[in-house]
Amino acid sequence: MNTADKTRLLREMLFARRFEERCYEAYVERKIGGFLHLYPGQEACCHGVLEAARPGRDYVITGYRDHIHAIKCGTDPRAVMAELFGKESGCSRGRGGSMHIFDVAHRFMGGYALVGGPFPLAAGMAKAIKLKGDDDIAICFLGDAANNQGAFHEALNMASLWRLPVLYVTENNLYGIGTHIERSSAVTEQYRRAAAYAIPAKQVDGQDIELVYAAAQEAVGHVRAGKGPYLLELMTYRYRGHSMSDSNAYRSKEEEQAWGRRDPITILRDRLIAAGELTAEGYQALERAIIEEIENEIIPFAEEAPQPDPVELERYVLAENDPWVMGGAS
Amino acid sequence: MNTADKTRLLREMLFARRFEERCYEAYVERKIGGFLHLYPGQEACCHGVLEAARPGRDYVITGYRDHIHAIKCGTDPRAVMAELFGKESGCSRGRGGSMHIFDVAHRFMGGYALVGGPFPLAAGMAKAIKLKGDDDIAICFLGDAANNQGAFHEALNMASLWRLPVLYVTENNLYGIGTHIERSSAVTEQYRRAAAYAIPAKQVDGQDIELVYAAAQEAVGHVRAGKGPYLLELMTYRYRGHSMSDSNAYRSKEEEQAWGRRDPITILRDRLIAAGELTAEGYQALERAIIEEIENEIIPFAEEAPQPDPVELERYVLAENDPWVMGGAS
Amino acid sequence: MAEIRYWEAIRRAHDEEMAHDPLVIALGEDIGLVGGTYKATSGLYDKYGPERVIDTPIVEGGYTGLGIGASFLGVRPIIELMSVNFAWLAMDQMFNSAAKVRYMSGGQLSAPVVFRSPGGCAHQLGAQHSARMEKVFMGVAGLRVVTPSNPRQAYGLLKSAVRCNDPVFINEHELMYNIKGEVPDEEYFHPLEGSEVAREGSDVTLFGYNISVYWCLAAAGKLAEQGINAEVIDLYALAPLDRAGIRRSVSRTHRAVIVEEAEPAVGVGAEVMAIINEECFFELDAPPLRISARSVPIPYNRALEKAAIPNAGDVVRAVLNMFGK
Amino acid sequence: MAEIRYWEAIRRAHDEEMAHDPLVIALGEDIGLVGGTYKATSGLYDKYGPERVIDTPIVEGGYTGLGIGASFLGVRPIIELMSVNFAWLAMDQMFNSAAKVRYMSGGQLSAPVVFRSPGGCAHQLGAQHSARMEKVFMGVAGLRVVTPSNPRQAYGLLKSAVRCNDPVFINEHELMYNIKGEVPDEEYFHPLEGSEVAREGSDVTLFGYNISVYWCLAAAGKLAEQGINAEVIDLYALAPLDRAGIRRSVSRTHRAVIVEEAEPAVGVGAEVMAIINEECFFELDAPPLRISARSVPIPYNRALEKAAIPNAGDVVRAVLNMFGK
Ligand SMILES: Cc1ncc(C[n+]2csc(CCOP(=O)(O)OP(=O)(O)O)c2C)c(N)n1
Ligand SMILES: Cc1ncc(C[n+]2csc(CCOP(=O)(O)OP(=O)(O)O)c2C)c(N)n1
Ligand SMILES: [Mg+2]
Ligand SMILES: [Mg+2]
Repeated sequence: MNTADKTRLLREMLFARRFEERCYEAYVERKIGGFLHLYPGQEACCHGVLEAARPGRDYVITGYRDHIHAIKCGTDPRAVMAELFGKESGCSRGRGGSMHIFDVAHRFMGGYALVGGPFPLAAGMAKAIKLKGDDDIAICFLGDAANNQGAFHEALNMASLWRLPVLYVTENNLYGIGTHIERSSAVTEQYRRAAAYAIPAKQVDGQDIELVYAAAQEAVGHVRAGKGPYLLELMTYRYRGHSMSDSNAYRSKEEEQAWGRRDPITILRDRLIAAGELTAEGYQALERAIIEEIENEIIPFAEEAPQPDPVELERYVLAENDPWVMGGAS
Repeated sequence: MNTADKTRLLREMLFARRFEERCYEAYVERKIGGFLHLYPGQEACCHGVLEAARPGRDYVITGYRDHIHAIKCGTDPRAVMAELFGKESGCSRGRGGSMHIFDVAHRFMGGYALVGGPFPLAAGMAKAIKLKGDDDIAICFLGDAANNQGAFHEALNMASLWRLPVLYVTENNLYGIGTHIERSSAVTEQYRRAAAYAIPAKQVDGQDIELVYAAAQEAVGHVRAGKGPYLLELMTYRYRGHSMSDSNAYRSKEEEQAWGRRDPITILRDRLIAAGELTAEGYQALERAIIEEIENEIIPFAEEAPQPDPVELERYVLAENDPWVMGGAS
Repeated sequence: MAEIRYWEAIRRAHDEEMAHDPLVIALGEDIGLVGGTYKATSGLYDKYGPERVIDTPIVEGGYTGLGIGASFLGVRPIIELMSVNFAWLAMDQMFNSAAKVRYMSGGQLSAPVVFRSPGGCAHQLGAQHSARMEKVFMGVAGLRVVTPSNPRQAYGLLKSAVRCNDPVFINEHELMYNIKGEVPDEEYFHPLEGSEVAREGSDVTLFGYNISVYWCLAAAGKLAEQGINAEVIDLYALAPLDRAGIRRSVSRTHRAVIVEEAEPAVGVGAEVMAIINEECFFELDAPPLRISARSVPIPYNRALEKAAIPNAGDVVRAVLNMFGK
Repeated sequence: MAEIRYWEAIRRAHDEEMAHDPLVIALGEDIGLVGGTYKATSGLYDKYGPERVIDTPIVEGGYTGLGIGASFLGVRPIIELMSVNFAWLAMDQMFNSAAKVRYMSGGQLSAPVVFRSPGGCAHQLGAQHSARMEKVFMGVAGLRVVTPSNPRQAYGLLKSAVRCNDPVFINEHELMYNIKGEVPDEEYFHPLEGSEVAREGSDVTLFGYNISVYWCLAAAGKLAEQGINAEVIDLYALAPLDRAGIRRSVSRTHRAVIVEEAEPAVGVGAEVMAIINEECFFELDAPPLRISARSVPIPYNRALEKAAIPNAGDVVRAVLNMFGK
């Protein structure tokens, strides 16, 4: 990774942070409804992994904490915000909401709300890639607690058995809502579970994007080379509650502070400053530019975007004008 | 295990073999209907494990291949045969059939037809034992292919997390119907999967009842001592098809013959004869007595037992005269 | 008689039943240490300890099966599914194990387990968090299904469900946990079968259950202004449905409208219509109607979401139309 | 026009579609090397290889999800669930992923996947292997449900289902794979919507689907002897149901009986009765009836099992009774 890449990644992560914080505000202002799961603290996971892949070309799928993954794949942040505002210009036409960001043009194959659901879907995407003979890969980002679902076991076994080109990334932020991993998983180090499927795996510090990137390069390389799946466990932390209604009462202040000191953005920023590749002023300017973009372009776009037409309530339930419904064109 | 025990176990296994072969005939004669899964070849698994436990007192649960497990727990073989004949005197009153043998008095908690279903049920029975403070254990026998189900993963994780007194026994006969384990499981040695849940595990030759017994003693001891679950993998083979409609076309003659030479009954018999603890004539007499018991007592009992009364078709759907349905006795 | 909230009523029932029988346990995701998403188990972890108030991993099939297995030995688990949408993952165990075990064991074994879970369409939770699944639970023999519309029912139904020897599914609603209502101060067990007359009337029967009872009551108020005296029947028991109660009311009013939050296909509305056809067809002065949701996955957008779900206005319009007004 | 068996018809459809499009694949338990429990995929493993005819581990949730994920990229998987009883384990993926993805992605993504599975009560398979689950699949928006009653439909419906861009559930029957019937020699695509008149008549409409079509036809034969001319409608499309076809027939015959192999609660019978009430209530000369299974888990004992499931005699008796005979 050269300096330009690092600076760009710092900008992307900072953008992600500000974007999510702005979502928080918009939720409080009741511009956003439903469940809202934010990403602050985990930015190095998404950005480090996808930097090592081909965002926009490799297929990415994840859970409900999905805004940033979509944006990193290339989705216009305005379309994400418009989606959160429930607008027709939203990337899922206002039908999906925060938990269901989709952007198939950028091969962001969606956020799914049921914990564990994407495990087999990702294996299936990998199966399709293999059938088509492409050199793309499928990447599935999910949380630590999701790994307890039977779907994990079933999907990883099939992925290994059939050598499917899929990278599973566990963003281990230590909690599933309010339940600490030690209270839900008999083996807390998730990467150890991969041995049950003969899948190579590694645990990495998820707060240091350079470490994430290096590990992801190896993992992506393995998968793209046709050697089958890989499991990457990234140790991370979410700075906010699980979703908007969560007070984090189950976490100690000490724990939060310790992880606060390991902020992925601060780590990269300080490293760049220490290396003389960035100045404090440069960083502030970066932040200002981001805030301006959000306030002047993204929020107004989402605000002004049209509502879906109620007449279209029943559109998209089934295919439109599919000739095979009536037995073919004939 | 002393000589008397070994001789008794030989008798039990031989009884199991003859009982199952007689079921086969009865099925051909159309006395038995539905799906029928037989146990020949695997006798040392059930008998070796339960010999190390307290059959009739420890809780046992299994899949559809369940006749012999029930009998070893103490169920009257006549009641099992009557069940297969669909009779009211059957252990499940003719409602269950081959896949659903139940005998709660002997703590045989049932055969279940959905592959994997008993994994969490067994953990739950263990949870109940723990709550009650008893020193019983729960034992769950299932096949190798069942271990791919998500239920395996979910149940073993909870059992380990909560240190539940449950012994999981994988009867690894290498096949799930016609699919060889190498085509369905990325890691064929099933005991290796237990590490993903920090559960101790061992793989043992399932054709040698003395080895099974020794391993089971250790496993049962571990579980009964309150140290949590254990996974025992027994390498075995079924001599018949998966169920009655199966031609075994997917298995090679060589493979079948090799395993035929490792017949658990022959192994124990020859060992007893070699040690001078049994004669060939003694063995033949044993076999004759068993056949006589089956023909003179078990089959006639099942034949003559009454059919369920059609008037009772809707009995047992819900509890009878449960006062709480109407809000209490009051 | 104190006024308490729906969630408090459920909490009270848990608490009393756990105090009454040491084999009553509660399990589910985040129900212990943090007290449950809707507070229905708050405080119980401290009171009864982690062996009886159990935070489970996120494995709906697994812990449902575990609870059922425990119930085989006489434990009485109250299993919370955080949202009914996740119940698809647990249905194999709910139906194939809990609902069938009594029958297939010839009456030897039973699964006295309670499943409780909020269904319904809340606020913009989207397609995967807005299922209304009562109809799925009603279709399988061996499982009782109830759905409380107020704190008194929520309290009394859970109490009876815990004691009853059958598995019981209690269908709650995400939007109803904060509803207030009177609950008897003394211990109270609500019948698991039957129905309640929520409002007496003579001109038309509005059948509701759970949240739609409120839509029916609101509609009845409006209709009264137009001179139509509607009866509202609260079908708090969905399986078995109260055939006698349905017949009794329709035989008096001669008109029936069933109001359901779910899509129409093979739902409660269809079943009640079928029962009316079977029980009192010749009493009808007009075709029975059902008012249902639109047949769409629930959209996130608030206006679309609202348009997908029926409301009191829809009921009023349908009844006026039925009376040619 | 050759007479072939139901399973052969399904096999032929697989074969033709796999030959036509390299992205059509088949997956399920034991469908490859051993050719499928009911031979519906026999020979295809050798012909198309293990990458396209895939023997899966016994993980219904997993391989269903995998097939759906593959379909997101344009692959067209035909997923066999060995028995519909196992579908409970796959429903989260079938409903939450396949049926909803088009809607919640605002039309961007779809899941052109086919699920096929035998349901029904066969011979003494017991409580956990005798489910009739069509009603469960019919209740969720976004999924099409069809149920072939003969080889022609089995062939043509699978062909259309593979090509259609919606997820389709094909409900087969364990007892019907050996039924013989004519199938066009040339390629044929059966509509996924609509219904068929299996027998014309004027006095009463008998609605059947899948196996119950045969009970209706047998009953119609007996009724003809008694001077009652019954029409039999084959509701091969269960979701969406053919409202127009139902209305058309009942408006001519003025009487309706729905015959279903499943328990009555929230089932096809209820839904068709509701549709009749909605579409042509005033055309009715008698209350519509449903003939359903008894509400029990299916018992193993042969006599009890038979008593639990309706038959042609039940239909005849009900119709005679309807005509006061
Ligand atoms: C099947 C299912 N069960 C439960 C939930 C409720 N739920 C939503 S997120 C969550 C915690 C998931 O934790 P983890 O997988 O670690 O991801 P994180 O939220 O920490 O990113 C739970 C229990 C759900 N959405 N789906
Ligand atoms: C959930 C489920 N899926 C599929 C089946 C069909 N089926 C019955 S037995 C079996 C094979 C199981 O193999 P294994 O677990 O190894 O046990 P074995 O029969 O070898 O004893 C299958 C696929 C089933 N009964 N339940
Ligand atoms: Mg987490
Ligand atoms: Mg096996």
